[in-house]
Amino acid sequence: MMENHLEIKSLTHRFGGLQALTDINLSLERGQIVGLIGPNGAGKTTVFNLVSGFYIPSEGDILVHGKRINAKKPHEIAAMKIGRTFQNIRLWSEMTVLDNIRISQHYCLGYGVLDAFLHTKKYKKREEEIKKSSMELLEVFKLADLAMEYPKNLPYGIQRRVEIARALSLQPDLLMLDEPAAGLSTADTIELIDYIRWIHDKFNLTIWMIEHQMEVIMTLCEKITVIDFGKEIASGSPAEIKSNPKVINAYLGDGTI
Amino acid sequence: MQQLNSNTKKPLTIIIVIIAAMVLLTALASFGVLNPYVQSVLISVGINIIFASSLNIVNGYMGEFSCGHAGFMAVGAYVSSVLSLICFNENKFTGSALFPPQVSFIIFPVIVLIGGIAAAIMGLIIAIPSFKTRDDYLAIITLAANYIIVTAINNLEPIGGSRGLMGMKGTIFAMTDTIPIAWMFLWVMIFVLVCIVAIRRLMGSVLGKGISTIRYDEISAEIMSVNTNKMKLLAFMFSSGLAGIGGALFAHQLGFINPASFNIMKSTEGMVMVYLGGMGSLTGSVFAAILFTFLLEAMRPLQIFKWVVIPLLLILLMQFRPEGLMGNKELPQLIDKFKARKANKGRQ
Amino acid sequence: MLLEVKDLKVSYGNIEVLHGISFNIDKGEIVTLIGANGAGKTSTLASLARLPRPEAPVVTGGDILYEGLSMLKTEPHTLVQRHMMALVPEGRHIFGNLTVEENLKIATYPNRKEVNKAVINAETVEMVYSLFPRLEERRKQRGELLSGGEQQMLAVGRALMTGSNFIMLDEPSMGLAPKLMYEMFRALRQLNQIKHITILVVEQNAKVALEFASRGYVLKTGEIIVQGSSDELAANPDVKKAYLGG
Amino acid sequence: GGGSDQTIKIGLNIPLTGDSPKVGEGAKYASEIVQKELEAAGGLDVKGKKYKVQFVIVDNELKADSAVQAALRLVVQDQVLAVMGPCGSGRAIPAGQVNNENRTPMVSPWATNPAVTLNRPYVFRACILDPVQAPAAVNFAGSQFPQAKKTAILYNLDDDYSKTLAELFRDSWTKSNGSGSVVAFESFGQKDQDFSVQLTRIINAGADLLYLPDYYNHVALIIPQAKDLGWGNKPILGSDSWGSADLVSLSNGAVKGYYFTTHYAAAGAVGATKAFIDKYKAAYGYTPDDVAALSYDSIHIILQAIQTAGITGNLQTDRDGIKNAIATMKNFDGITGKMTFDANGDPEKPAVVVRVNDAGEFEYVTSM
Amino acid sequence: MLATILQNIFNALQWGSFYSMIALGYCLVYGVLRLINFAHGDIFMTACYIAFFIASALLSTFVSGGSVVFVATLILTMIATALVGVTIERVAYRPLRKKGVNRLYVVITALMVGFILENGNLAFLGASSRRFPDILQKELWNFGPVTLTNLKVLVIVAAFVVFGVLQFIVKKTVFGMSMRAISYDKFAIPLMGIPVNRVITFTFALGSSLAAVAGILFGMSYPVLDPYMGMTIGWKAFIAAVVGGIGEISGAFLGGFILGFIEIFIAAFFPSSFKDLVSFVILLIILVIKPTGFFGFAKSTKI
Ligand SMILES: Nc1ncnc2c1ncn2[C@@H]1O[C@H](COP(=O)(O)OP(=O)(O)OP(=O)(O)O)[C@@H](O)[C@H]1O
Ligand SMILES: Nc1ncnc2c1ncn2[C@@H]1O[C@H](COP(=O)(O)OP(=O)(O)OP(=O)(O)O)[C@@H](O)[C@H]1O
Ligand SMILES: [Mg+2]
Ligand SMILES: [Mg+2]
Repeated sequence: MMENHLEIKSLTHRFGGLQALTDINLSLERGQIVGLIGPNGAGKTTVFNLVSGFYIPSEGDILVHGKRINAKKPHEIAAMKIGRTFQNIRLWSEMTVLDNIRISQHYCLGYGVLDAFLHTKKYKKREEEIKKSSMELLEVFKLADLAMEYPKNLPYGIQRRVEIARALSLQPDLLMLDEPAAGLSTADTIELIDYIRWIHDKFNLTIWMIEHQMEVIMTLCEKITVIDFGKEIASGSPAEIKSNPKVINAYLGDGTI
Repeated sequence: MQQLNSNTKKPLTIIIVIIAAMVLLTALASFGVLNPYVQSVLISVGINIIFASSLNIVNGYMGEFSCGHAGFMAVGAYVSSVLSLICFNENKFTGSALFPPQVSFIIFPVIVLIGGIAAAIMGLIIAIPSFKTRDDYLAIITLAANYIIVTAINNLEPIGGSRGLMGMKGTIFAMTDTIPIAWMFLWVMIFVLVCIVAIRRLMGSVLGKGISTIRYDEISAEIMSVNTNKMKLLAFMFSSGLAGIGGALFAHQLGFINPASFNIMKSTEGMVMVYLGGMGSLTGSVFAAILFTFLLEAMRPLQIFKWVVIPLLLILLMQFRPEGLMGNKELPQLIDKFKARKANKGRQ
Repeated sequence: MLLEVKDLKVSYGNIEVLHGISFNIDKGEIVTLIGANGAGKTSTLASLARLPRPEAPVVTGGDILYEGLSMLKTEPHTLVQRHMMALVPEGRHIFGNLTVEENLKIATYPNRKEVNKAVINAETVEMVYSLFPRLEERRKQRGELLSGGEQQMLAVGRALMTGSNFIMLDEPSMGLAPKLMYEMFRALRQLNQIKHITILVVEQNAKVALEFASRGYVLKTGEIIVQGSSDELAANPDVKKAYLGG
Repeated sequence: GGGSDQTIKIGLNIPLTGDSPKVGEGAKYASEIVQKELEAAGGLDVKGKKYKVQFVIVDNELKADSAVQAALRLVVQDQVLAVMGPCGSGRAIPAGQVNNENRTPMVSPWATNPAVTLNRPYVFRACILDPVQAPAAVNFAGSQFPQAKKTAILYNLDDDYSKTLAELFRDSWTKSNGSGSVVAFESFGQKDQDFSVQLTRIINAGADLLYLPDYYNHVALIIPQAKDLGWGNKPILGSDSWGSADLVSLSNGAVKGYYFTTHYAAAGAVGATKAFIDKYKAAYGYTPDDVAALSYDSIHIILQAIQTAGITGNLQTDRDGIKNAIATMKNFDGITGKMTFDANGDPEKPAVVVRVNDAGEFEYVTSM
Repeated sequence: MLATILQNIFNALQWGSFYSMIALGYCLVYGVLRLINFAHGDIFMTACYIAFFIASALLSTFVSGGSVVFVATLILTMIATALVGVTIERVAYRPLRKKGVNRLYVVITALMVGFILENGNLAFLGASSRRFPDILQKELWNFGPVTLTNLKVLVIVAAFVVFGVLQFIVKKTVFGMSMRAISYDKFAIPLMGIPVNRVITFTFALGSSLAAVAGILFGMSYPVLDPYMGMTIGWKAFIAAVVGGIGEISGAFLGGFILGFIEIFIAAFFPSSFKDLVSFVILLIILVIKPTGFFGFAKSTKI
């Protein structure tokens, strides 16, 4: 059996009095594309936030490559090559696209404040490398000629793409996407599907995504977990999930207006 | 794309030009072509440049709202003053001077730097609350810090309390007695240059850009592996450190300091300069500092009305350039933009 | 004819984003506006709602007639106060520092002059809560702590509270779970049938939109390229290809 | 030749904005009175030659750094012969440094801190020093209120002048009444308006006398509050900073009957003093306070020095001349008393004690 | 000892009342625009002067003082000051808001407005401080060792009344809700049928008339007026507002009293020269322990 890239053991979380998550267990194998779905307010984003270190779990463990990361800070977890995007776009809207990409190199800068002041060899070398790799990434994402644009002036669809690119510039091996297709037109959504599969292969990533657009989830994911009211109600292959009555009545609905 | 290769090596000529200019100015000052009054105006321009551009690190680049910058200036001023009294003057701490006047122009910059370091340490004390606190709560912490520093000095008899501390000029005299040139003028120019280059380089680096991410979105900063706490420490210490250097120079320029010189009013002057110049624009702060200082000096004849007219002018200016003189752009960027627009015009 | 848009031109600064679009909506109709990202859907709604700058674009040409009268001069809040329209804006824009309850209450401002406002408000709140039970559970929670979808529900609920008889929704299904999305559209249709509320909905999810609406317009880079009944549009090959994915 | 050397420039380095603009105003008005006198006399007569006198006024905003700029501006830019001001020590100390470095005589009207003139041959002052005033106050209290053995002091922490006086008073009171006789030594901040705590303490400490070396605007608040909190009619003693026309009106008469040490007494003044007061009253509608009087004297000291030294036309020579003239001046007959300057450039003159009489005037009691 | 403590509790209540009333003014405007209206301290000062002139005029017509004159002065001053506040907003702040600039630029403009009010006053009304006329007959009440005056009691009562009124407006009325809502999302306000500018104008009117209430009572309690009197008390009141939890009415109210008590009791039990030092240290510690003040909550953005 393959090693577990990410493992969540009996995870429980409370916000003050509010029980947001109860006893969640799941695991991602290296290289999988896994889906996390559930009704609104079920606790999906909360799971992501716990994994990326914004909240400290009330109970339970989160293991990355078997290492416990509960108490770690977000930036430390990011440095463990875990990238993510947000439900609503959070780019640095007034810094250039290039900067947005570059800054994610912080965890492996390899030079200090003094180097920056004195423009030492080390500094120059690293800055060059960082810029080069960032530009390459932008090329790959067909964003190169927007490198000097400010995200706030870009159309929504492009902003989404920039955000994914930024997440990838961490050179992560686990990528968490929170509703990447939200607000994309059907055409763009279809494009996005191929796109996600493509990056998955190119950067051989483990991908974990939250999405309400079923065509995205069902076509991409090999495994899907469904939670409702903070509890897991089902998990399995798309086919199983589609036909699972629990899921249908809690989440999918009958598909008619 | 033009800015893409902005931080490639800047031609040697610029450096040479700058050095030449400094030498020339010093010469002019030393041989009395620039009279003491002009000199001292220029010196306070320099000190204000340091003051404003250092505040700009926290209030501009990092987007926090520090209202207590003068406090750090005070720390730098007092620490360096006490040192320079001990080193080169008859004083009540060690009695006679520690060093012979001949070494003064080697020790003096060290003294100034130590003043900066002391201020930086004070900045660290403010930075720690900033991990948890933000926005106006942080503003208040800095404000309170300013009050605390000033009132603390007020209560410190050994360094003069509200009566103030004097005699630092002795160090400057020690320098001029050894080599008769306008040392104060020269040192201010040097430190201004150092300060500007330091800020420019830090903020140009990926490391420094981490500071700006806090301004736009702290959460995604963390997600992109930026250690925001470290960035805050860096920003606050760097900023207050430079302010401390400014304070040290201020003290030696006046030859007398008292707590009242570093009260909230001083801090607000700093803020005015930063926002006048534009948040997060170094060149902006520099221009603003120059403009503001000259304005203050030029308006003296208005006597009482000075402080009615100046705010009015600034308010009007805000109406026309609501993002400050430079917005968050630097001069080169604006020039590029301008050229671009011209080009477009040409095409049409 | 409730609303008539004539050759509407709209721009941000000097970028024109709507190059003279015309369409109309009858009383009690459900109409949809579909189009790719950046087509100008939000801009259209924003200019219909007369939102002030800098948020919204400037109308540079054409006219918008509401029941035959131009409303280009009217201020947004007047429109809402007269129950002429309500908008569920893109990106929700709920009041994060107010509780769910307060968010709903604040939207009753237009009814403040009604004689039996207490009753009306009570009823509408009931309706909203029955529509989105989740909101009732979170009554006392601050808006900013709601989940994405909950916020979306709140935004819709708020628009209903204003008691307008013309509601515009900008991508209401965004971030909603499928089931909830269907329920919401069903509820909206009920409103439309019972209270004869006219609805203009902007949707990315063209499939659902066309299922929901009776007529539709297709917007492409600031121009209306196709229009017709939902079935016609659904049948139209270009639309199929571009917006229904196959 | 020509008009330029016909006019003499004298600089005024005074606070027109900032916390105590009244001080600057007094000084400014004094200079205007002198100006009028000179115009009446057709100019200043120096060795038989008439000169026009021009007062160059710069505002130092009550800030140390601004005072330095102002001093430089006057000395270097405006090329004045001599400078009057700054008033308070906080400004006079650094400005004095500048004037001394640039070898330009400066006379401060009422900077009372010794450091102002110390080792600065070019810097003089027209007022008595704190070390003179405080003991004077103590001695007076001893003679006037023999029953008062325990005193309380309430001073302004942010103000070097007030603080210095308070400490000197404390020391010399302890000297004459034994240790522990200062039962309360309280302070407040420049901007404070509520003194209830300090006063509550003072009253509970059972002091017989309250010493207030504070500015009149504080005094006007402190005394009524003290009465509200039950100070009763025990004596209160003040310092020269009380000496403002506004004191009585601001305190709504609450200060009547109290004594303070100062430089001159307006009420019942005679001769030149009276003449000045009348002119001032006529022009500005209120009795000049001691800053005005001292500024008037300071300017006249400079003018007289110019007359003695004469004008060569060479700026530095003239400045040196003025400095020497002031240093060697014997019994300058000022409206605030006769002055002769000691080695430091401080006048040897007595402190005057005045009483705020029921008419609200400051009437002469004695001089120590 | 007990006597001292009682007396000081009373002193603190009265002194705190002023901080509270001014802090509430800051809080209102802040709660709506997230604008630190640094001019507020000076609006307070202006109010004092307006009250001074009105009261003097009234007293010169109606011979003696008394509650009639007091009430008249109060109302007139509130109106006049409200006008001042609204004008400032119209002329200085609104244009910037329209351009949608970073709020800090507006804050700086507020600072500038403050300077203008202070020094304009100095320039046009002259350097002499003014004596505020005695409107009400002062009465001394002695409860054993503790002495109160009718004025001090009035001040304390006023503070509580003002608080009550504001609390109701902001928490219970729809208009009050919209005041809070604007600070979070100005964009959506018109969509609720609420005219943004009217709400803002109303807020400034309300805040300024608060300053007026504080101003009159202050003038009566500390009857020496000078152009800079509003500056420091303004800064301190702002600090108080933040310590309470800025934007929260109850926070500002409490904060004012906290500051009042800290200052008075520090001065009562430490050497009074440490008053500011120690009280600011305490405030700082409070903020470090409770980073969002007593009533405020962090704007915890849902991720
Ligand atoms: N910081 C918080 N404080 C209090 N409650 C919170 C907080 N964050 C989330 N919640 C609550 O926890 C529940 C789960 O929120 P979460 O954002 O995880 O839902 P979700 O599954 O992402 O829903 P959606 O699909 O709509 O985004 C919601 O009911 C929300 O109200
Ligand atoms: N504030 C703005 N300033 C300048 N241009 C803008 C602004 N907002 C939108 N635009 C541009 O106007 C065009 C239409 O934008 P709009 O938001 O109306 O499209 P949309 O159909 O709503 O797209 P989406 O489906 O992504 O919401 C786009 O090209 C966009 O880049
Ligand atoms: Mg979510
Ligand atoms: Mg849109």
